Amino acid sequence: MESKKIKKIFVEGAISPEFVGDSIAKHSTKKSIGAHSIFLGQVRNDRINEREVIAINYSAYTEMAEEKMHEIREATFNKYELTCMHIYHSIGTVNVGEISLFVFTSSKHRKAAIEGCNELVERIKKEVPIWGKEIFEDESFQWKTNANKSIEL
Amino acid sequence: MESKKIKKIFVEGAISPEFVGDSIAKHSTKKSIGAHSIFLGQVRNDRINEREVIAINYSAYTEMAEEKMHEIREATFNKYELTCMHIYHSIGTVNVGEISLFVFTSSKHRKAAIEGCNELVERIKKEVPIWGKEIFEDESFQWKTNANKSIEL
Amino acid sequence: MEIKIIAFGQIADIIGNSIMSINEIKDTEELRKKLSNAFPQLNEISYGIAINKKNINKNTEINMGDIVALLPPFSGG
Amino acid sequence: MEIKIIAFGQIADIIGNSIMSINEIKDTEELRKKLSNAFPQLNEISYGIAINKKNINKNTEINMGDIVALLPPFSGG
Repeated sequence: MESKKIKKIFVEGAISPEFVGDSIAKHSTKKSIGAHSIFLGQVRNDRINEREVIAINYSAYTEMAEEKMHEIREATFNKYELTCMHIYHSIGTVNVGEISLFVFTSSKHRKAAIEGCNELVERIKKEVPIWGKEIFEDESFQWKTNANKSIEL
Repeated sequence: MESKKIKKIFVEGAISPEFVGDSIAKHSTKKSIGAHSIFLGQVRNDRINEREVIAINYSAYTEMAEEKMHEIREATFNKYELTCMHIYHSIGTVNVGEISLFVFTSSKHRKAAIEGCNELVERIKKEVPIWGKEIFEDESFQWKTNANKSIEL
Repeated sequence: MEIKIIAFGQIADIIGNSIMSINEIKDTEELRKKLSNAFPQLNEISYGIAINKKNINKNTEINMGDIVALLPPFSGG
Repeated sequence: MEIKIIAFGQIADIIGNSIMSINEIKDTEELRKKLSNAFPQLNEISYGIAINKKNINKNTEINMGDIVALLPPFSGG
């Protein structure tokens, strides 16, 4: 159980695919694990009023986000039988096609990893004080809103 | 859409974490993707009657498995709005701590990727003719059964 | 008539090899009975049958040239 | 009494800097009113307030030394 210490979740810039691969590799020594579930958020080239998004700049209320994330981690460890849980979110600029969110759960049987991962993603998006500013090709920007998030789900 | 050609799903031996990382990296050019969902099955060191599993040897009815997998892929592409879908399963020996199943879906919004991935995992385990033989430390073995699968879920 | 039988998993262990030929079997029910007589251990296993890679859910005629597969419960993943 | 206000996202854009101090505010309702008068653009944004990193769901007293955060809708992930 890694649930007791407050873990850093923020990384500067994009999360690299190699980092994800390395994180997976570290679990080969944990031989009671039968299932891993991974969610990755990737920055999309949305078109908004004829302008194309080329990057998102993320900012956060870091101290509150880390406390909130700790609370979410604890609750998820208590609710699901998870062996491991790893969460990373970008701060700063992440270009289109790059990864900004990495949620990774592991468990003996698949149900816990899958459901735990899904719940973490939902709670992170809803409850953690992070903001994304969509940057357009002409250098104009707009703050992302949660408005179409509810439509997504 | 990659749904039209029959794709190979079997790889000899374990699926490496680097392979998973490389697969993720290939999606950075697909800029309409907003979410990736990944499931990995890892071989567990179960203890059965005092003997510890050290590896699983997978065999399959390859031709039927590939046809069935094609059918499952088509149905999943039709049911969910997926941009990409990649599925790999090991054949031969996979040691404890190594990965034997890799299911990877991508979509614009997260719901499709997450639900599509889950459904693929369930259908692969239930419908694709693959068999795992659990090898114990004393070189004895037993065929895995689905009996405790239903308890798992 | 000769049909080709392929067996997998624990059934291949019991039957001894993974490809065999059997003469004069009219349908899958008859095949199950003949196999059960020849290999009593099969009675302890609930297995499915596929003909030409398609799952069979009820008694089905077997024709010359068919490939009949004996499928113990799947355990991939 | 002086309280520390930190603003994020589009609210930081409107208020102009991300840390400011305000004198003599008794509770969060009064703070919302004062901010709304000073920055009419805020009326178009539904924002939450956290005091000392805890979300506030109803009108809450503000005490000296409190850190008050103005939180527009989250959009992480």
